[in-house]
Amino acid sequence: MQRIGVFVCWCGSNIAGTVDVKAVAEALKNEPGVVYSANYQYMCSQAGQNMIIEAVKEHKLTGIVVCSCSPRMHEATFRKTAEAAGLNPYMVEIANIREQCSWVHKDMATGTEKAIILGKAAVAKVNLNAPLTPGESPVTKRALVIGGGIAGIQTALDIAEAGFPVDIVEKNPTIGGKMAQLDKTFPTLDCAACILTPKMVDVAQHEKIRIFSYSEVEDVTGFVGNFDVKIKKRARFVKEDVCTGCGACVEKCPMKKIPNEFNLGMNNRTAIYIPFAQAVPKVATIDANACNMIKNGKCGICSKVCTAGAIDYTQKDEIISEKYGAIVVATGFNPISMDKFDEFAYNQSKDVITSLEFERLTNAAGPTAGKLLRPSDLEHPHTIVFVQCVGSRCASCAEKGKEYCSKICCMYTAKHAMLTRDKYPDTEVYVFYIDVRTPGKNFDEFYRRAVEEYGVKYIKGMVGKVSPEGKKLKVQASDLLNNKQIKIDADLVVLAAAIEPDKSARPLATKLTASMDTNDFFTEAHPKLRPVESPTAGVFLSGACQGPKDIPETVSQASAAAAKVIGLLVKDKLKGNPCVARSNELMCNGCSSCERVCPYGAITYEDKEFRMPDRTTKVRRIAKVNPAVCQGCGACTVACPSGAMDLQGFANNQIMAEVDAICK
Amino acid sequence: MKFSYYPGCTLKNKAKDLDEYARKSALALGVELEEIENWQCCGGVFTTAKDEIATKLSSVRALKQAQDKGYDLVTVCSACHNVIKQTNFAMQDEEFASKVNNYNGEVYDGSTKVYHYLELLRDVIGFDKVKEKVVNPLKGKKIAPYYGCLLLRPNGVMKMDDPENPKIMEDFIRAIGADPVYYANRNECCGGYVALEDAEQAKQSSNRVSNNAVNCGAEVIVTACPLCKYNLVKNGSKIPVIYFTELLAEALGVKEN
Amino acid sequence: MQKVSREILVDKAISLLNQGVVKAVFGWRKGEFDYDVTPAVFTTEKDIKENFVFNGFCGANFSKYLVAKTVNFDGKILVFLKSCDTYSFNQLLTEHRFDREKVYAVGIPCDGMADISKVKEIAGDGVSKIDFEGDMMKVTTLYQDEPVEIKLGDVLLERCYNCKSKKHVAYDELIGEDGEVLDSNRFDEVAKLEAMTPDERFAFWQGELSKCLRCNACRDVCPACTCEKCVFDNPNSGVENKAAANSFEEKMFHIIRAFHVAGRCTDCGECSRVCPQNIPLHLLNRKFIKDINQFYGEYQAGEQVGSRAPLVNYTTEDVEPCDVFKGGEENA
Amino acid sequence: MDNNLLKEELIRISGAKPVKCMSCGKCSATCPAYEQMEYHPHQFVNMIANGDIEPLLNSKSIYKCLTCFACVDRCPRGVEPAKLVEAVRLVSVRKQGNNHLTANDIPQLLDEEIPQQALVSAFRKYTK
Amino acid sequence: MQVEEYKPLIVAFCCNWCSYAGADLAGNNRLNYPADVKIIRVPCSCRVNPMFILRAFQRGADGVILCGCHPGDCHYTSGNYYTRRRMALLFSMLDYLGIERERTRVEWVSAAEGAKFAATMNDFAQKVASLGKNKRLEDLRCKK
Repeated sequence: MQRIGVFVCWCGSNIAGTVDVKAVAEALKNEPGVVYSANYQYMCSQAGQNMIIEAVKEHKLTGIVVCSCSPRMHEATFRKTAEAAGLNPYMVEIANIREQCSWVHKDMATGTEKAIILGKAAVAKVNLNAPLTPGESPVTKRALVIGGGIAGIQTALDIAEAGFPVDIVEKNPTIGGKMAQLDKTFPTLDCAACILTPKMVDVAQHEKIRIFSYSEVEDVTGFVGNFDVKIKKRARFVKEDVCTGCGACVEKCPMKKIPNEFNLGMNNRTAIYIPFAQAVPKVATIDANACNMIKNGKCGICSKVCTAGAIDYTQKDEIISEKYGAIVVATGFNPISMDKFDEFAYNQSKDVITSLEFERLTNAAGPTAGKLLRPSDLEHPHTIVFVQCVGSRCASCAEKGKEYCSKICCMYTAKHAMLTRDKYPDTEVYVFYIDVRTPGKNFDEFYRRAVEEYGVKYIKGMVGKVSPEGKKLKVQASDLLNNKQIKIDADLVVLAAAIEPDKSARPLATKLTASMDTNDFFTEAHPKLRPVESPTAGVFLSGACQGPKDIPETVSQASAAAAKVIGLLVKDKLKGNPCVARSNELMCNGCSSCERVCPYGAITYEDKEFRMPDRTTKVRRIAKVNPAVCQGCGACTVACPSGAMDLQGFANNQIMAEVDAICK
Repeated sequence: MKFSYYPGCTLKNKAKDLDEYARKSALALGVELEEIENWQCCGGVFTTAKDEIATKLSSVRALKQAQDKGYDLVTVCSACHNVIKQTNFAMQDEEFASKVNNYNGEVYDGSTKVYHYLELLRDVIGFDKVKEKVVNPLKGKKIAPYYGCLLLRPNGVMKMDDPENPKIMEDFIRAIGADPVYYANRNECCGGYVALEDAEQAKQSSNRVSNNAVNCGAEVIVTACPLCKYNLVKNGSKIPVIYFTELLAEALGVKEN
Repeated sequence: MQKVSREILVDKAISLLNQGVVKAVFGWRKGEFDYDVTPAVFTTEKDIKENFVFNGFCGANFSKYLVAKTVNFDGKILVFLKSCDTYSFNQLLTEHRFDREKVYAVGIPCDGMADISKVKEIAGDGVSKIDFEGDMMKVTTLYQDEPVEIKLGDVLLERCYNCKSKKHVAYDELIGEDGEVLDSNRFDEVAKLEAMTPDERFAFWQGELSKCLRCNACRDVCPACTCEKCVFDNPNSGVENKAAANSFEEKMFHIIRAFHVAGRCTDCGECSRVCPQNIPLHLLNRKFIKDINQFYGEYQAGEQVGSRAPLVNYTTEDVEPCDVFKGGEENA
Repeated sequence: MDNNLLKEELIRISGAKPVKCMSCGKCSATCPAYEQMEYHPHQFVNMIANGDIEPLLNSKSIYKCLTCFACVDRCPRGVEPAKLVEAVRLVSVRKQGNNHLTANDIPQLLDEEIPQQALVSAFRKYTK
Repeated sequence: MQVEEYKPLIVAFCCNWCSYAGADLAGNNRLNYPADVKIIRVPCSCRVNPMFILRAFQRGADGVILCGCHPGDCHYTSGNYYTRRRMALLFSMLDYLGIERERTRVEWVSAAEGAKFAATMNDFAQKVASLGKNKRLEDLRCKK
């Protein structure tokens, strides 16, 4: 028989406001096995934990039930407490009387009654708990960073600096990501290239970093410390180690009318191309869909002009298998499609552009060499209208756009408006805003400068319709402060398109079994306390894949993720989860049902000799679980017809005891 | 191919052309339109009020009749189409439908498929097929399609096309051999029934549309709505405004017979 | 199809035994009456000649016996398998329940086996002797002067009327020619139940299952129930229970029993054959088979060795649990 | 009627959701009848949300809305302002003697070309 | 005599990674649902043995709901796909035995769907309450 201590937490008024904690402690005192019961304001505090430790010693407790917040919050805390008190940490069960009781029920009587039942279920379970010892597994001391934007670059550099090898997988031909496309950065107006490209070079030159550009993650198996990853290196038809990046091929390529992705299609590139001058790796890539040689076998000019002999039209996609201890997701963002917002005429006029396109228009390396010219006729625009919140902050019932605030638009629009007025004082610049959101260091000051020093006209209101007519864009908008509908003949309209996670994130999350929210942003292990970890152990989050972020925030989070990865990789061994499946060999039929449902291949079979009661021996096929590989899902336990397979920590009799306690 | 057909009051009176050319063209395209028996006026506009059922009964009866006959329902007039389609959508709400059904004494559940004539051309016949049947392609004619508000909105119900950048009429114009003129205000309101008591308001709205079309190089405006046509013409459109069915009939060579 | 007779089987058994191919023979041993034949192992020619029987009451499925008998047996065992038995035979092989090397399987043709209770319904009580002549049986009873003549086809076991296959899917040797997979109507009764209202279904099953004695015969005979330790005998399983006590007890027992064999049950019908209360237990198993066929595509357990049972398999497009009732309604 | 009751009535009739409004003003930005309206679509939403409904009931603005649904389709919050305007109008015209248009008004409003559609629509919108 | 309002007893099995987290999120957002719902945490929906469900009914539960990650999003890759098959067959069987369909349900609730969790529980509790006491599966011997 266990000697169980019950500890009921008030969580200040969070629990005690709706649950009579004293009554709960009192009621649970009479449950079988319970020898001690107490309540306290904050069980998770040092004082609360000490109280548990004291009680364990004083009452010789063998099991602990904490009635408190969700086990997802403090189960680990109380397990450590138990360990400190000399108990096996797995002799602790949590009754979730906050998230699943006090916070969702209104009156005291109901809350208390339910809390008691949840407590009883936990007591019933602890009665059947057994000490568990986690197995250990070695850690592969190499990290994988998926995505080579500023987030991935920073994470990779930080991990590599700590001495661990890092591989970056980038789906584009070059690393650099969105930041490489930007002109200046707010609020200090550094040139993005000036601060990014040195980092890109650092990455390229770092002996601990390998870059797999033009590559994608194909498959991920394994678990924290021991991931097996297959990386698909797409054929770029250029030998990376031979190409010198001289650009002779690009110059001579006859296929010159391919929309240039780097400039968002505002100009053209050739079929063989280097995305931009500072690309890393600086190697050419052949766009197989555009290359005449690859499609029809006719051309081959690039091969002729390449003095290094780097062109290889027969190159095939290559699969690289590598082991990693940790994986960092840094897949970033994209502006959303403007198709559902054509009241702004994005699809009807070349002179309605997104803010990212505006970045390229003002970038010295962009399609207009940095001169602000409107795309339709390359004339200088005199009246520019910026529209904020296009597709952001949309209610789900409006069935278009995103519900969240994209966070970066207010600041980059202020930057665009300011820079335009600075460079071209003859332009009129209007910004239509709903709210201006500038919570950041020097952010509001920056926005005010745009208004006060640069004369940008901020108008509170939204644009309702943009009608291209002749050379003008007729903008109809509301000015809420003056209660007027205003009409502006603009030359250029810039839409602050909402941002969304990259489309590759969803399939990647499935491969990683990492969870995502409804917007396809990766979910953190805890929104406040574990913001750079995914709930899947060993998978970390860096940058905008977790939520909209500006550059300073992205870089901080990238470094934070790196710190977490380093903390993992310095360990030689990892303690596993002891809640794994175990087969009772006496009951096992050897039928293979469990093996077939195991997603990890953790189950194997062996022939074992059994001594029978009549002193004969009998050889039977029985299942064996590899505890280092088993992740503890429990699929096998249900597939097993005889019940030989059970899950430690969530055993059949434990769950049934909980059922019984609830249904009493 | 046979369909139930709801012409509507204006098509029996001031907009006989719209109806006549629709029928002739349908015949030429091998589609039989069977007029709903004893149809009643749709009321011109859909009453959005959730507590009104009387204003929606005539549409429900037409929809129910089509369902009983086993046909999909075709409309031409933008207003009728809007009212019938919105009513049909409202009938998919069980609570609302039960009130209406109690009143009408027969059960209808909003499941009749409603096509606008343009949708019939696009989705059932196919613009490719229309193109094959064209005998007088209207070559070089610069035509501005005018959707107005009724065909496209509310988009969640009408689901005809992209409400902000539609192309069904443009494709139609291409199918009959002419050149569509893109202009942004093709989905803005002409002023509608307000014309009756506030001519100035209607004028402003109409001019906003027709001027935009003219400035974008149009020679003629086509519409599916008698009231749109009335407002644009009445308020001094600088170019002619005609029904899309007339152009179709002309292109198919059935205008005069 | 060549008719099989006791003589053919005895000759086959003796010759294999004498050749040393097998060291033992599974067969049917004579009982008190002609109809209560018992599965038995024969190891001598003499025993076979004297006690081996084969008649219209040899319905038992030998597959399951192989699990226990082959384990410590040195040498091969001869087993006679009807077509329906071969499916169970394969299913057990799929689950690694016995060593195929230790078995010599001889497929035998079958036109269906008789149900003694149906015979007694016609001939009356006190059956003392049954003589088979081709398709006919002459039944002598204590209370009637003349033997009653009954056509075998009129008194078949229920499962034989809905025989799913005359094809043998596993054998080392076949007596006679092989048959075909049949187009049976075995799901008709399930569909009939599905078409009832929930209240009618509840009443039907309550009526049937409340007759259960918890004798465990259905489990003991079932070739899919070969667990080393059955959950119903395991005090730690939470469902251990030896006796019937309450109507739910049977329902729980029978749902779990049927679920445990779902996807593995070959529909051999032994459960219903042995039920002393004549509960149509096969209708539970067949419901699972019907659902599996409908939701996940046709699957016949035991058709192929090594096939993946539906419950340890999946597709990403599987039907949602909330949609499973729709099938039933369509049939209704 | 009590303003709160009136507000609930308007929300019930319209099925619209003024509480979802984030005051971006896009409804008014897109409204073709803006110039003719004393109270503009965003004000309808805001005033109804605040229970300030009397001025709306007495304003000519309720007869200026064209029910063109531009505000409904373009609202990023799914508020459906046009339905609110219609609800206010209905609350007004449903009152005894409060029809905005009567049969007697019609002859002087007619011209040769005006389609029936305009008449029935106006009656639908303006009278009960 | 005062008639007590009938309160159904509902057991909810929630997978640790999605649905249990979704239930926590419902709590974080203070979204109400009936206290009749009692949650049992399991690592994955595929840990739920049909025996547990029958056990709950036997002991007097009026409804049992199983919540897991959306198909394709299982933390263990494929656990919920097995759940889907097992429960499809089990529920169909219970229906076949004349047990009310609304007493059992499988719902996919992600960690982000706190609102869906609360809405699901409200709806399920209401449906189960409208069926009344579970008489067809309860084993009266299990009651004191």
